[in-house]
Amino acid sequence: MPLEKSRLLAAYRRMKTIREFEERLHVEIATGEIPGFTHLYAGQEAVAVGVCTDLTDQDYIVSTHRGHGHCIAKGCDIDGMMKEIYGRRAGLCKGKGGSMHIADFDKGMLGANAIVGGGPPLAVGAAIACKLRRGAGAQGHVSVAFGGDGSCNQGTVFEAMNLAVVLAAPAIFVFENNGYSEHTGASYAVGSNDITARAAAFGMSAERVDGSDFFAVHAAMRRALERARAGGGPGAIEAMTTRFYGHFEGDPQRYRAKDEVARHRATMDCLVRFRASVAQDGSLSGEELDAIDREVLEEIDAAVTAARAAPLPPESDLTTDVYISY
Amino acid sequence: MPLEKSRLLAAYRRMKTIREFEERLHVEIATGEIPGFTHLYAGQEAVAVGVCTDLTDQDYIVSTHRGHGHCIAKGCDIDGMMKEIYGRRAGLCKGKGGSMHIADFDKGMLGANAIVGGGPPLAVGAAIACKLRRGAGAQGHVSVAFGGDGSCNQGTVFEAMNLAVVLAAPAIFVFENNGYSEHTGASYAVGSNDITARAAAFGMSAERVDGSDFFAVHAAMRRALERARAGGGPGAIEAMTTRFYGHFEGDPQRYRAKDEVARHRATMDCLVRFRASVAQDGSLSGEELDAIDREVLEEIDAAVTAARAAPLPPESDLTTDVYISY
Amino acid sequence: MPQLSMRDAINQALHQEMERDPRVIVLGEDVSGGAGGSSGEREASGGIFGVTKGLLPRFGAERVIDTPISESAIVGAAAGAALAGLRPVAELMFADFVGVCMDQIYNQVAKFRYMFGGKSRCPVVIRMAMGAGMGMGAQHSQSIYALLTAVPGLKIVVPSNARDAKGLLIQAIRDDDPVVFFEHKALYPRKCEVPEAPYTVRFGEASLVREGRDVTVVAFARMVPFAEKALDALAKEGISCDLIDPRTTSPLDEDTILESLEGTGRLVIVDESPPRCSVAADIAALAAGRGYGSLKAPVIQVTPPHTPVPFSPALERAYVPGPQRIEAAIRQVLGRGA
Amino acid sequence: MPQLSMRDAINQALHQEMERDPRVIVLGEDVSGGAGGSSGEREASGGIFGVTKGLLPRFGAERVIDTPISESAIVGAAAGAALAGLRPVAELMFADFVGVCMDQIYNQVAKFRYMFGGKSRCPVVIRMAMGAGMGMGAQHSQSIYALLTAVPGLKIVVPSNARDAKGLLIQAIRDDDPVVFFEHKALYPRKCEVPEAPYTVRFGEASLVREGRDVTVVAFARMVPFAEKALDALAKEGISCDLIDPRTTSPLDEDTILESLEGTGRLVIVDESPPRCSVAADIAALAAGRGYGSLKAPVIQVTPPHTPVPFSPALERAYVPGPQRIEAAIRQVLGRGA
Ligand SMILES: Cc1ncc(C[n+]2csc(CCOP(=O)(O)OP(=O)(O)O)c2C)c(N)n1
Ligand SMILES: Cc1ncc(C[n+]2csc(CCOP(=O)(O)OP(=O)(O)O)c2C)c(N)n1
Ligand SMILES: [Mg+2]
Ligand SMILES: [Mg+2]
Repeated sequence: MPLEKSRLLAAYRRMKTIREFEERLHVEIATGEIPGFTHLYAGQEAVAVGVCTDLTDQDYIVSTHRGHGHCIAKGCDIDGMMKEIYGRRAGLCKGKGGSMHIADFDKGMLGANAIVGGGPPLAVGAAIACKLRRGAGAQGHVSVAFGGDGSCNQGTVFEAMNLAVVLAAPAIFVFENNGYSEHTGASYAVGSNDITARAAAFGMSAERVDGSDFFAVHAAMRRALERARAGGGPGAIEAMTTRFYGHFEGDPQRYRAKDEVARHRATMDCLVRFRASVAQDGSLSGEELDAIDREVLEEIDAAVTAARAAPLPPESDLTTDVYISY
Repeated sequence: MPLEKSRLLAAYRRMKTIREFEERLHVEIATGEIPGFTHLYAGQEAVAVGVCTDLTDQDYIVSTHRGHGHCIAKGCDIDGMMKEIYGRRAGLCKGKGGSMHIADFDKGMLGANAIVGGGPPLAVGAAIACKLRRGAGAQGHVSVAFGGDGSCNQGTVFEAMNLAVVLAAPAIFVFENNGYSEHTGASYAVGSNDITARAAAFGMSAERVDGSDFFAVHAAMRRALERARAGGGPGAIEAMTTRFYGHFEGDPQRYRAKDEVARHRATMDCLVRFRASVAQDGSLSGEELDAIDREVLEEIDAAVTAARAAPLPPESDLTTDVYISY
Repeated sequence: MPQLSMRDAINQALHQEMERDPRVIVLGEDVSGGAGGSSGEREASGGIFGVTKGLLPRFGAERVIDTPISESAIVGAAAGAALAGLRPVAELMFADFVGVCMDQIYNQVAKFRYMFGGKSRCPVVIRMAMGAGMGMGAQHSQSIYALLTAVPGLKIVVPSNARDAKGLLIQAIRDDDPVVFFEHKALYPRKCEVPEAPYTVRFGEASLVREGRDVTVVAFARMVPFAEKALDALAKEGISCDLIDPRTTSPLDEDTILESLEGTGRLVIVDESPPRCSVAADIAALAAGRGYGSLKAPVIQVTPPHTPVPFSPALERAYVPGPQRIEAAIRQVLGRGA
Repeated sequence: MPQLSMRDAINQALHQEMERDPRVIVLGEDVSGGAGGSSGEREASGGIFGVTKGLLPRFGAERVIDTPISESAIVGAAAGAALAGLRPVAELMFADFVGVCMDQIYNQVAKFRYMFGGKSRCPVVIRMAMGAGMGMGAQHSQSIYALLTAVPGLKIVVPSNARDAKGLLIQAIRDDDPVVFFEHKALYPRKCEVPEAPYTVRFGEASLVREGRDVTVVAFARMVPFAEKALDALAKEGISCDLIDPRTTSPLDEDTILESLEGTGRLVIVDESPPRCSVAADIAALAAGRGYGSLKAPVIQVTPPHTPVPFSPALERAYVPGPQRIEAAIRQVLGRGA
């Protein structure tokens, strides 16, 4: 069942928003105004949006250090995110979290995570909650764990997959294989170089998809989602993708062939591929998409301006939010 | 290439020694004289001995909470082990370790481990040492990680397998599938119920063998060993076996069908099967084996008597052996 | 009032809270046991120490969840379920096992609320059995509550008796913050009077177990009954002490300790953890700071030596601080020879 | 004498020890980098902080081992290799990551020798970068050396400058016991004079950074230069202090601290960890016990609050104890108003 037009437009808007959010951060970070480590998601947009398109606010996701795309795909407020990344009081997490720790519980976004492999066990827990709440016969909610090719070598991730299988929990593990964990290639660090087979060996359905093709990701996710919602247990998706920037901003990327990013930008740009696909089947017009492009650029620009102007947290915030009561 | 007679006799002696060691402990523990948790290995002897028969003192093993069999198979001193289990000063570890922490470095036995999954990463490290020392063209030494069906759900074990594959380290992972982790069945806790496939998915050769058949275990181990010694990297063996006693001494075993142990004792006794096999091909005579049986019983009896009589550690031992220098 | 062991008091608390609140779930290794076993017995275990007995038959496998040996996944799943609205009670079996899931405890559970600017709520309880004295060796006998007391974002409970344990556990389950709940193995069979109806014991409120004038003694968990023994012996000589059981080390009831110290001027702290960066040291530091004006003598810490827990009972007995060592320390702080 | 940054001093120590002893290996994530990359560049990284640069080209991939993101396997493999006769230096990248491999550190490495009755030898070094100040947030900024100082069987090194760092790391590599080596990220670029030839700095020997008579100040890692700044300001008013950098927290040079305290009677401890069960508390406890007779004023601990590390620089600046807070504490311990 193809997506309706309004949802196609929404998906494009989200992918484009992620792209421009990151492209702009790439520029802004170079000015030195943004502290800490920032890991840009540009290039991987079709994964986050393909996965999240059919999710509701009652479905959960857990994210990673490279989380901006997941946040936007799950509907987090752009302004709140930008302010968070700038460390402002009005940020989504009051400036206490920063780029690697954005969460938005109203949106079912349980948090980015700066510990590689920290998220998947949490996702299984949210899936347990979904399972417990699932009425007899009713469609249930699900929980999605995003992770990279590197994360899938962390023991916690394996434990989470096994536990999800044992409990038939509605958890979906999305491995974004962008070829690298920091400065090391996946072909080196993943012993078998086959994440899909590894996930399958834990006893769940697993498939590999082209992560720069929104429609392929969406279709695979829909299969996993329908199964999980119906009580069929967990699933895994390995999305082959690429990042357009370094591991973090400032990474000289000496592990990458000089032309790799240019090549990938030319052939694996999910926005370009999306446009080509909808042009071919006539489902959306170029003008509609151009209009979105303009709106998105304005939105991002406004978010940066607002974040810059927003006040920093007062020192009294330092000791709040450790406990609810103590 | 079949084993020579002397090595066949030695293998039988070790299996029998393990059996009688454990049968005797089962009796002695009931008297309350032995402190702590003791996990008996009776029933699984063919695995430890099948795996260790071709190892030298320069090959390493790491063991588990159920480690007596591994120790004996690797050549640890029976007297020293018994004294250790009784908490005596002359024990292999001065009484400081106990049943779950026996080690003997001269024998390449790097220690039992009371943390499930604690051992396999250590085994990979020892394998790295073996690999580094392996002369050009020379046969290398290997490192073996023993673990149970339950241990293979611990994240550390997965990490160890992946790392061994990545480094082509001569590590061999032996999973003793005795059907249970404590009071929970492997068919429940291992999501796919297929440890072999899980190990294989990490990118190494893995095979499942009948763990009550010494010859089957030995043959599988020889394949893994030859590959690892020649620089072919890690391997895994899943040995299907059974334990004749509870998880620890005192376990009422309510998870087990009443007749399960009796049935397994009747059909899966590795000593009986070994005897049948050598009788059939005429390689050993019943008398030779009977003589070993008598000697072993005497040896165990002497070990218990000696352990009981041996002095406890003096209080001054409490603060020694924390550091080499401090 | 019925006499209950600490094991049964904790069990009762779990039953009552699961009854009261459908969001409470229990998960861990062998919390029921029997899954995948050949006997078909629905509850073959009820926890390795029997603490979770009866929960599975009463509340079913959706709420009483047996897990593989995957402590990171256990704690992580409990935390994720808590973020998603449940109130999970995870069991670690032995406190020593925090090592394999420390990240989920100290970097995840403990930090969510702060990192997320106060937006999250993670009401998870992590129960674990601690303590030496049963010949279980270096990896199954530790008292590691100092490691977690050090972590902002966690609340740490260390009960010394069945009555407190029940009230503290009910409080832990109803508490909106993450709680680590330590159960001393040697206290499981110890009985005392425990009210049947549910009740809570507030965190950060020490219990004044004994009142006296000569010395302030602060003790935790199994060290509390040991200190009582020591005080019984000293009472015969006319020495009387305040015995304070803080019950929670985070929050710590500093005021009760400092008030007592004001009266006595002398402080002995009894702790089953090794001495370095321990809770004993933490309280001694409190005395050296806010309590300095009250101090009339050096603060004495009664702890095991800076060593792992030895296996041999001959050594383990010397490792664990016992009534004699406590008695000697109290004499010493009073300037009286042994 | 050449000026070297702490980064380069550590790098030099690694080069020299690998040169000297073929049993020394280095392993960790991206210690060289570039494996499996499309550029074919042999050393694409040299460590996320550049500390292991040049090792791969010099010593090859058999001794400079890039690993997957599997910290338990990294530390475990280092430990197993050490038991099997090598002298591995494992890198954890960020100290915060001890959570995912804590068991291998605290239950395995730390306990082998004791559990095995003195028969084992596990000369492993575990290096990790710690500390706040770079806006890296709650999970990449902690100073967690107290957690490991608490563990019997480990030696804990916390250098404050390049010269010490080099000598302490060489000592760590040559030491037969397991050593955890903390490198404060903010100190990496700080330079000082560092002798070219290899040398060792003994463990358990504090460095007396400044001598004075009014107050004993004990500080660690980045807090040492901050304390120096504070002392510079106070010197103008005629206040002079002993500044002690213990350099190792386990073993801890108690005698140097106590001797100084005998002279000054006043103690300020500066520590970047949150206060509970910290090394600061540990030293305050020392003062309350063995040092009691010397104390003339309450011991003051200068630490962050009991919170995780916040991201926003506005908050992080307030979190990390700085020269002003140290200065204020010294005034306070002297009974002088701010
Ligand atoms: C437990 C842990 N180990 C190491 C790191 C450092 N680190 C941060 S991101 C990263 C690489 C992650 O690779 P991958 O999972 O492929 O995600 P990607 O960065 O490609 O999105 C590493 C090693 C960490 N944050 N946590
Ligand atoms: C990390 C950790 N978790 C839990 C335990 C408790 N425990 C000890 S043995 C065991 C079961 C192990 O099962 P398996 O690996 O199959 O070995 P078996 O006992 O069958 O030999 C458990 C859960 C432990 N010792 N360590
Ligand atoms: Mg990646
Ligand atoms: Mg088993």
